[in-house]
Formats: sequence, C-alpha cells, structure tokens
Amino acid sequence: MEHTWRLEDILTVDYKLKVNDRDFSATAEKCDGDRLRVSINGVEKIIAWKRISDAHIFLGADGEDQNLYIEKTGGGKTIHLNGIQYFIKDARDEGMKKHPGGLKETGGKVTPPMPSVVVRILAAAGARVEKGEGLIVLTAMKLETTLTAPFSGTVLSVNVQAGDRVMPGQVLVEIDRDKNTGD
Amino acid sequence: MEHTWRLEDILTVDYKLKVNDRDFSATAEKCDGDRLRVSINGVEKIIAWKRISDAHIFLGADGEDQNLYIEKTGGGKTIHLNGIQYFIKDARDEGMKKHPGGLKETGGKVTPPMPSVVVRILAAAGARVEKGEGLIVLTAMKLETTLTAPFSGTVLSVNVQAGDRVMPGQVLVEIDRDKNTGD
Amino acid sequence: MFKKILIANRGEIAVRIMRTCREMGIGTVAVYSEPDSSALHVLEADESVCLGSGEPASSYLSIDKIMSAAREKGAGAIHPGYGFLAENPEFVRRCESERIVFIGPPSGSMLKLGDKVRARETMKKEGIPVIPGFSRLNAGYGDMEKAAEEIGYPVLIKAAAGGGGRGMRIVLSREKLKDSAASASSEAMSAFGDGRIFIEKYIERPRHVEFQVLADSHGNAVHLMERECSIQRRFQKIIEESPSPALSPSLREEMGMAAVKAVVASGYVNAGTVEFILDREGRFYFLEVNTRLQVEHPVTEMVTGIDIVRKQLEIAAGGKLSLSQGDISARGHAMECRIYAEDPELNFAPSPGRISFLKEPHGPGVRVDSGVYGGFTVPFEYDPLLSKLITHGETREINIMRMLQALRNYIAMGIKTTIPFMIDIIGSVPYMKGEIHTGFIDEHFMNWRPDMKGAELAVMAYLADDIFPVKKPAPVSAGQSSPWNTLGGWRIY
Amino acid sequence: MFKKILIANRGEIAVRIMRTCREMGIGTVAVYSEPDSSALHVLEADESVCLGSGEPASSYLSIDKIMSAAREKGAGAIHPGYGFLAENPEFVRRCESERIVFIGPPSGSMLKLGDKVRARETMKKEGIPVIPGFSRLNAGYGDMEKAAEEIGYPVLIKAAAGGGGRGMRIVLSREKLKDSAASASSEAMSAFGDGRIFIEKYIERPRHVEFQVLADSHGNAVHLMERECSIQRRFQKIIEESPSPALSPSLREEMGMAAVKAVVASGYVNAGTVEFILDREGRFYFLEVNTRLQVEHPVTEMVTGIDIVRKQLEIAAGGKLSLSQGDISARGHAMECRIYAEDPELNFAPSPGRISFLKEPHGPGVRVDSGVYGGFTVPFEYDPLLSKLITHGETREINIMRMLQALRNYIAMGIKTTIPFMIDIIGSVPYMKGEIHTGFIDEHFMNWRPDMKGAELAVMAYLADDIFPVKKPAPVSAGQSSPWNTLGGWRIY
Repeated sequence: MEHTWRLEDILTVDYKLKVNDRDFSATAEKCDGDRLRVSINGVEKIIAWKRISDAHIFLGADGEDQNLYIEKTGGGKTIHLNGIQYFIKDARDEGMKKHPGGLKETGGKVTPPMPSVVVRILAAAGARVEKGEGLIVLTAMKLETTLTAPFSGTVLSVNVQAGDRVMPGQVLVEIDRDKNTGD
Repeated sequence: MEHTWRLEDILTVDYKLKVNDRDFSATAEKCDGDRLRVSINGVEKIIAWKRISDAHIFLGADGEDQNLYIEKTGGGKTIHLNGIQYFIKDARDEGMKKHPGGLKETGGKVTPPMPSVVVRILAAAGARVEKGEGLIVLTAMKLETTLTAPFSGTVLSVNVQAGDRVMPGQVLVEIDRDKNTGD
Repeated sequence: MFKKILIANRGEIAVRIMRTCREMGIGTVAVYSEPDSSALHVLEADESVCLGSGEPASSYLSIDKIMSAAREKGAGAIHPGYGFLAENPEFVRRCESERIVFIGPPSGSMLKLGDKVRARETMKKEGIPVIPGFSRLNAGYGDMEKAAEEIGYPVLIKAAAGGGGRGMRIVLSREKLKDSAASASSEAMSAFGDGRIFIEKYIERPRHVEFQVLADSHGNAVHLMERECSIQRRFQKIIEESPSPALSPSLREEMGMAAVKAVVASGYVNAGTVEFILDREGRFYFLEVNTRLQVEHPVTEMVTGIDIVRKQLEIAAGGKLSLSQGDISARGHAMECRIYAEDPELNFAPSPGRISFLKEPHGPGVRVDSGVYGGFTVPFEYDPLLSKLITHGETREINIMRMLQALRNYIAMGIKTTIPFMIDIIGSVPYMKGEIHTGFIDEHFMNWRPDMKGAELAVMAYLADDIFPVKKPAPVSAGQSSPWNTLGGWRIY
Repeated sequence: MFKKILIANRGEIAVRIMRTCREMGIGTVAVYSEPDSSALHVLEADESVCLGSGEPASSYLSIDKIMSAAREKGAGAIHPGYGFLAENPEFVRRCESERIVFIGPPSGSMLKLGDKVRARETMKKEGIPVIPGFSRLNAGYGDMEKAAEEIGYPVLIKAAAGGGGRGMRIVLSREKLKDSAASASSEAMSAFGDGRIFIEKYIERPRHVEFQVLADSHGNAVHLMERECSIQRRFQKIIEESPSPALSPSLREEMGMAAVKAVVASGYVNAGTVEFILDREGRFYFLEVNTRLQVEHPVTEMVTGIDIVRKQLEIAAGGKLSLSQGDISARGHAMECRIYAEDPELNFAPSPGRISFLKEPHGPGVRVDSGVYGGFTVPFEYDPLLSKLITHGETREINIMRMLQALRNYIAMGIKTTIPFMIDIIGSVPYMKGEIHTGFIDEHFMNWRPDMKGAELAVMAYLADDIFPVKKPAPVSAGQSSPWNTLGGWRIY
C-alpha cells in the first residue's frame, strides 16, 4: 500500500460536524508536538492534547485541562465529558443514521433497536397503517417498547410471532410506503 | 501462509515447564467446548476455562473456580493468582534467561535491570575482579543497588560515569572472563 | 456458621453478598442462566451451577432447579437477594421443608406481611398510623361518600387491582367524587379487567421514608435509622439517602420505634424494611414491610458502619443480635444513585449490550456495588440495574459534591446509562435544598435534556482523535505465542 | 476559602489532595517534571505547570520554580503533601514572604519541632515522657557510664549523625559498654564522618504509636485518635492501623492528651502527627512531631469519618476548628497497606516501568488512594509508592479478612509490587493476634518467600492460554477512521 502524502504534509483539515443536532464547522491544523490549532465556528484556539489510552484523551484548552473518553458508535463518535455524552458525526456523511440507540426504522423494514422478545403483534399483513401507529410490542430488561410505523402504508409482511427472540437488524415487519404522501 | 494442520486436528500437546524453580511436565488436550483435559506431573484432570479478557482467564478445576491473570514476561508468562505471581517458562527454551526483574548479567556485559542513575563506579578498566565483587552502584526510586561481577575476570571497559542515566540493555561494564575457572 | 451458601440471584446483589461470605470464610455457589455464563457473579463465586436458558422462569425463578443446585453443591443455606424469589413464600416453604436455611424471614411472617390489607390491619392494631382510607371494596357509592367525608378532602381513588397510575384519581371536593369514581372504575376495568376501587387520604408531595430493621430469632429487634427514597421514576426508586433531610431527631425516634414495633408485631426475623409515607406536616403513615435485603441497603451500611449482609447470615444461623438500639448511631450522610442501562435521552429505553469500556469511580467515601465489568454483555432478559454508586461524606452538602464528582468520573461505553440524568438531579437547586418528594421528577425533570455545554470541547477531542487515530497493534505474526511455532513438542495422533 | 491552590507534589498524595479540592470547588494547579508529564496528578488537576527535568532538584524540590508557577497561575495557597518540600522551613518562609498561604504550620513552629533535641526538651518541660537518655554529645566516657547506670541497662548507643542502623549498638550490661561505645563510634565515623554517639534507654520490641492532631490558628487543638505503625521495613512504615491493638481506653486518653499538649506547647497550627514509642509495659515516650500530612492519614479518616485535607484547607484559610474533642470518636477498625513498586522476591529491588495492566480492588470498606493507572510508566526518579490500599471494617478481625481479599484482588502487571509480601504479613498468626512491634518483620519475615501453593493452577492457566492464545484484532485497514479515507474534505497547501 502506498500513500502519496505523509501526515507531515497535511496542514489543515476541514470538518463539518453535527453534535447531536448542532452544527459545527471546524478546521484542525497540527502545530508542534502535541498541539493542534483549531478553528471552531470561526473561533481559533491552540489546544494541547495527549492520548492516554485508546479511549482516553487529555485535552487542554483555554487554560483548563479535561479528560475526555471517546467511543466509536454507529456513524460517528460518542465523546464522554464530565458524565455527559456528545454524539458527533460527520455532517457530510450521506447515510444519515438516526441517533444511536434510537429505533432504526430504515425504509419499510422495521427492526428492533436492541435484543428483545416479542410481546404482542399489533398489525397484520395486508393491513393499512398510519405513520406512528404501533406495529409490534417488544420487551427488554423488564420494560416494554412499541415499534411504530415510520410512515403510512400497507403492511407487506409480519415475520415474527409473540414469544420470539429478535435481534437488531432482523426485519420484523415490512411496510409498503404510500405514494403521494409527504412523509 | 499455509498451515498443514487445523487446530481441531491437534489432540495432545506436551509441555515441560518451570514454575519459578519447580519442574512440571504437562500435557493438554482439547475436550468439548471450553474444557481441557490436562495431565500435570502424571495427574489427569478435566478443567473448565473461559477467557474473560486478554489478560484474564477464569478456570474451574477440582470443583473450584479461580480468576487468573496472565502477563507475557521476558521468556515466559507470569500468572497472577490470589495476589501471588508464578513465573512460568518453557524448560526447553535454550536462552535460559534469569528470573524477570533480576540483574541481567549475560556473558561479560553488565547491564542495569531497570532505568537508573549511576551513583558510584567501584571498578576501573584493567582491574581484576572476583565473582560477586561490586562493579557499579546505581540508584532508582531512592534506593541504591550494586551490580556485581557475574564471574571472576578482568574489567575490559567501564562505559559510564557517576551521574549518568542508564537503561536496561545498555552495557555499563565489560568483563573478560578468567579461563580455567568453574563459574 | 454456614460452611457454604447458594446465592439465588444475579448481578450486583449476588456479587455483594459473596463479598461478605468471602470475608466470613463461607463458600459461595452461584447459579446462572445461559446469557449470564460470564457474568460477574459467576466469576466471583467459588462454584457455580447453570440453571437453564435466559427466561427467568427456567432459571432464576425455577424453585426446583435452585433447590437441586443447593443439594448438589451441599449448600447449607440460600440467600435470595432481592427480586426473583426473595419474597416468594412458596420458595421459603420449600427451603423449610428441605432443611436448607432460607436467609430471610420465616414463610409465615412473609405471608402475613405480603398481604397488604392484612399487614395494614396488624399495624393499625399496634397503634402504628396507616393512611386513612376506606377499603370495603364492594360497598355502594353512599358508603364511599360517607367515608370520604370522614377522611377529608382531597382524597385519592385507587384501583384495587392497581398499578402504574391507572384507575387513579385525585378528588378535591365532594362534587367531583361521583364522576371521578365512575371514570376511575371504568378505566380500571379496561386496564385490569377489575373495576373495583377504594379511596384513601390524598397526601400531597409525600416523602418515602423507610427504616432498616434487624430482628433475630430470639425476640430482639433494632432499627438502623432511615433512608429517604423519594426520588423515583416510574414508581422506581433511583436515588436514596440517609439521614432524610426531613426528619428531626424526635420524629426519627418516633418512626424508628414504630418500625421496630411493626416487625415485632409480625413475628419478623432477619433484615427487613418498614416503609412509611411522610406528609408535609411531618405525619407518617405505614405503607408496607419489605421482607428482604433492599437494593438501597448500602446507604444504611455507610452511615451506621454495619455490614447488613453479615448480620443476615448471623441471624439466619441462629445467632443473637449483638447490637442493642443504643449501640447504633448514624455518622455523616450517605447516598446512592442507581446506575441503569437505559437511555435517558430516549425516554429511558432499555440499553442492553456489550460494555466496551468501563471505568468506575473510586476514592475516599466512594463505593460501587457493581454487577458488570468492561467486556461483559448486559443481557436483555433482566432488570437494567448495572451497579449502584454510593457515597458517604461528613454532611449532606459535602456528600452531594462527592457524588457529583463520582458520577462525572463514571465512564461506561457501548451502552447508555442514566448517569447524565442523575448528575442533573443531584446538582439541581431543589435537590440540594432537600425539597424532595415522590413527584419530584415529574415536577422538575419531565422534559429533561442533558446540558450540552461541553459540545465545543467534545468537538476538539473529536478532531484530535481523528487527526491522530489510535495506532492499532501490528497484525499477529502467524502462530506467535500459539502452538503453531512450538510444534516440536507435540504429539499428533 | 481559596479559589485555587497549587499542589507541590506528585503521585497518590497530590491526587488525593485534588479530590478534596474538587469537592470544595477549589481550583487545582499541578506541577510536574518531564517524566511525569502523563502522571495521574497531572490528569486530575485543572491546570498544570511543567517544572523541569526528572531530578527532584530541578522540579519538585525547586522552590523558585514552584513559587513562580504559583504566581503565574494565581494560586492563593500551596499544599506541600508529604516528602519533597513539606518539612522545609525555607520553603515555608518563602511562602510567608510572598504572601501565598502555606497549607501547614508556620515556619517558626516547623523549625522548633524539626530540631529533635530541642523538641525533646520542649516536651520534657511540658511533662510529656521522653525516652530516658543522655545527649551531652561531647562528654567523656565517664559521664556516659554514669548516665547508663542511671537509665538502667539495657541501653542503646546511637550515632548522632544516625540513620539506617549504622553506629547503633544494644548494650546489655556495664561490662560491654566501653567496647560497644568504641566500635559504634568508629562505625559512625566511617559511615557518616562523624563519630559522636549518645545513649538512650533500649526499649525491647517497641511499638510505634502516633496521634493525629489538628490545631487551628485560634488556639484550639484536638486529636483524632492513634495509628499504630509498628510494621516497618528498612525503618519505613508499610502497614498502619487504627485503633492500636495495644491501647486501653485510659492509655489512649492519656496519650491523646499528651499529643494535644505537645502541639499546643510548640505553637503548632494545621494537621500534624505526634509520634510515640510504646513499650511492652504500656509506657509511652515522645519521639517527634511530623509537621505535615502523613502518608497514613487515611486510616484516621476511615475511623473518625473526618476528611483531614478539608480540615487542613479550612485551618489554613483561617477557619476555626468546628470540632471539639468530644465530637470525635473512632468507629470500627481501619488499616492501610502501602503498595510499593518493589520486587519482594529480589530483596525489594525497585521496579519502575510501564504498568501494562492494572485492576484495583473495590467494594464496601475498600479505598485505594492511587497515583498511577494502567498504561502509566512509573518513573525511576521517585519513591516507589504506587498507591495505598485502605480498608475499614467493624472489627480488626473482620477488617483483616477484608484487607486480605482486597490484596488478592489487586492486579498490577508489568512491574513488581509488594502485594505478595503484604498478604503473608497480614495473614500471619502473630499479626492477627496483634503481637506487633517495630522488629516484627526481622523477627518473622527475614527470609520470606511467597507460598507457591497455586503453582498447579497457574500451570493450567498457562496451558489454556497457550493452546488458545488471544485473538489479535484484525490489522487496521489503511486509513480506517483516519484522515486518509476522508481526503475529500481536505485542503492541502
């Protein structure tokens, strides 16, 4: 494998980021040693930083030091700072996934957000459902969660029954989306 | 890279091990799932085991479960069990290193066991030294350690001076070993 | 004392019980379900027995399997922890008939206290205050109206089959009683298939204050002070503390005496908890007795210096309480935050899965009773409680600061936890002032969102991590430290 | 109260001081040397200043650099921890003259107590017992013989320039005095270049018992009970506990009163420790006053429930002690094991280096005051103390079991530690019986080797690990989560 540039050649990198739902445009430029010149929404600073472990970054900015912990999560990184989590993704990524941990209802395929057991089926194949209507009730960790229709349409198939154990990615219900609706 | 056997083909592996200074001959044979049939100094047992993390093995033998932690150390593995450390090496390894942490005085080259600072030089180039005679005093962590001659001989060179910082592997003193001596 | 006991539970409470056993030289047997085969309570036990699949019914709730594991391993006693079989009189009877000691109360006492109406009558007879109410469930509307008049408005209508707030109505005056009763009854009918309702005095902004008690089999009983457990979500305690900011020394003494009277009256033996409702005027009412070790028992351990599990074992082994009430005093302030695998930003949806990284806080006055470890996969079959973070400090004010620091230094990755939510509750002005009641979260934290004030720093860390990513270790050279390169010593059959 | 303080120290004590600061809302400034740039005390501080290279003289002992760091960062006070500059009156004077509060005693009091002969005279005048002895160092042999007669044999000859046991002789009877004095003097001369000797009463199997004291600048002083620190190696405490198994309540009261008298007599302010020697007949003798926070202060914090660092800060800020002697009581038993980076199997050789894996114990009653973390490289320039493991339990017996469990669950890899040695001391019969004295280790553990009873289990783990080695992660695909595959967004200049 060959690289055309070495890291030393790179002076500035541009970013368009989303922190939860806030936009940040940023640039980062390597200074000497463990320092970076960054510009965040137009404000420039020099930050000092050090990687303590794979997950742990020690960062000094504005004269104060902080310990941040970084986790790669679906489509971005979650940064832990003082007990709060910041989910950051590249705003230029096209496959805009939902916030991690959310119900992943992509297209017409309804899949559970976590391993769970099916408690009740609320919709039958062939039935029309409105957006937001309950399709299937799951239980995990002694709590019930209802998966709802991501848009209005017709139920094509229900692939599980009450009592089944289901996993994220598994398609529980498929819906044929209505034409001519805005959502 | 090609292997002639797959792991499943291997039934029994022989070991000659040294735990600190005790000899163990052992064989290990994979049973179903997470179990091994082992024979240690002729006594057979079935042990259950599970890897909890890279360093952590959970092991059940003789009806009791234990947590053991494994560290790769120079020339072997150190196993931590209930606060005690067992250094285990393959007795068939030829380059018999000393117990880890010991003074590594291989051949006629004297090197420090840990990063340290030279406090005093006790031997001069050209001088004869007896086995066990002090050569150099080092300090680390506010404690002094004297490196001694591994055998009787003549000092070929002293490569450092008082005040120098020295590292393991660095040759501080070289000694030409006496001929015709037993040690 | 027992030589070996079986712990019929999982998670943090099983681990915590084993810890005391180990200190007492008592052997421990864990039981577990398949998804729990690498769970911390299995790793911490001396021995373990797999009960079956993940469904509680075929593992932690299976009386037959647990009894047979105890017999197989020769356990002299069973500690049930909390939840699962802990308050199941059938299980206690099985232990009694199979002569394996149940570490908890006798079945008779558990039965007596498990029936809430009967327990209430027992306490009333003893002169312990109960919430004024009317429980002749089949009476007519006229009787109900008369009773409401006697109790005094506002009153609370509750469904007999109750739970989750359904069939519940607050009635402020007589004019509203009839309509409210009708709608509550019909709601209860559709929710529970049982339209029966009853009324009791409505207590505004009540506090939940409970007393830890210990009673031996020789008739001695003491209390270990109170815990205030008013911070609740979905009727689930999430933060507990001791002492309660609401109790004066005299009220504490009065309630403590009532608690001791309650356990003596019911023939209770072992550790238990007497729960009270405390109103804003400092009047308290008996609620129920929990006949087991509570989740929040560490709070009491921290202020009294007493290991409650050790006392449970001593009592179960027939020992006499070595403590009298005068020996027991509270020092400083203790509090507990329950750390759940739930996503507080997503309506507290459960968040099982693999904990990819875990760093628990530590330091003076900080205790973590944990049931998990980094690398463990939190199963979806059970309660989302990962651990309990308990702190102890000289005063409530000092301790709140300590807890805040501990929460901020608790890093769990791979799953979501309630830590950010806890931080904001503990750090809020009304919490700090001690102005808490069971409706506290609904009042102050209904539409909680985390404060994103660190977003810019998080962006900086993202940039640094992105520009200089982690160097991955070099790929393993085939067979390095594996059998492949030591073939010389092998016999291949 | 101060807004920001500088901590002129490193390792566990710096981290521990910062913890209390954080709980009090006080900003913290760390100072560090180059090899400490990723040390835990740097990570835990709000701000930090690099002082210079690893040699203590150019970093942690450099008064100029520390004063200038304090000025630069606007710190209102300096906490010296222990060691380094903690008992350096020159440093205290610099703080006093530059109007930065020194968190410790005034320089005058430190000077007075630093001179051991003068301190002894002060205490004698106050009626506090001191070891009978003869210290007219330039007197002739005749005077010495007379003094020995008065003191009573056996006597101990000590070198005036003393240390490390050199120039020390136990003399059992008058006949041996002359020869012993001559040889001691010549040994002292060759060791220290100073042949002066003195004699004092030889105390057989003495215990080291010290009292923690607090004194404010308004004339109030209290003691926080004792610590027994008799388990020593190379004149270094390694295990400390409170209460001492040797003290009756009346002896405790008597010694505590003497300790308070000692600090009042010397004009002492802030936290300090009065050290005594206790003989087998229960007679105690003043030894010295340590004018700083001690390594072993957590033992006292655990039994009294008082945060000593918080008290230090309050006193330094001019506050009045809010405690009177009657408010202070001990609960349960606390002990501390010092965890050193030393190889106990190799004559306690220092063992600096990278900690490749670290798992510290936790649980009820367990506290770890640590200065390191997994991945940290322990520098060879400083003291080998990695951390202190402190446990607290209801009784000494319970607590010993707790400490044993904690030691067994303390895993540090990549370096050697004293943990195996500690386990055998704590678990030994004479230790359990409380039969301890400063010669305990020489008496019972001179040729200590760890018990290898787990060798067979270790072999099994070796086999399992060898047959199924760790699967290394797949080699990183070039540029994965690195800038290389997001080149689209880059500007290359």
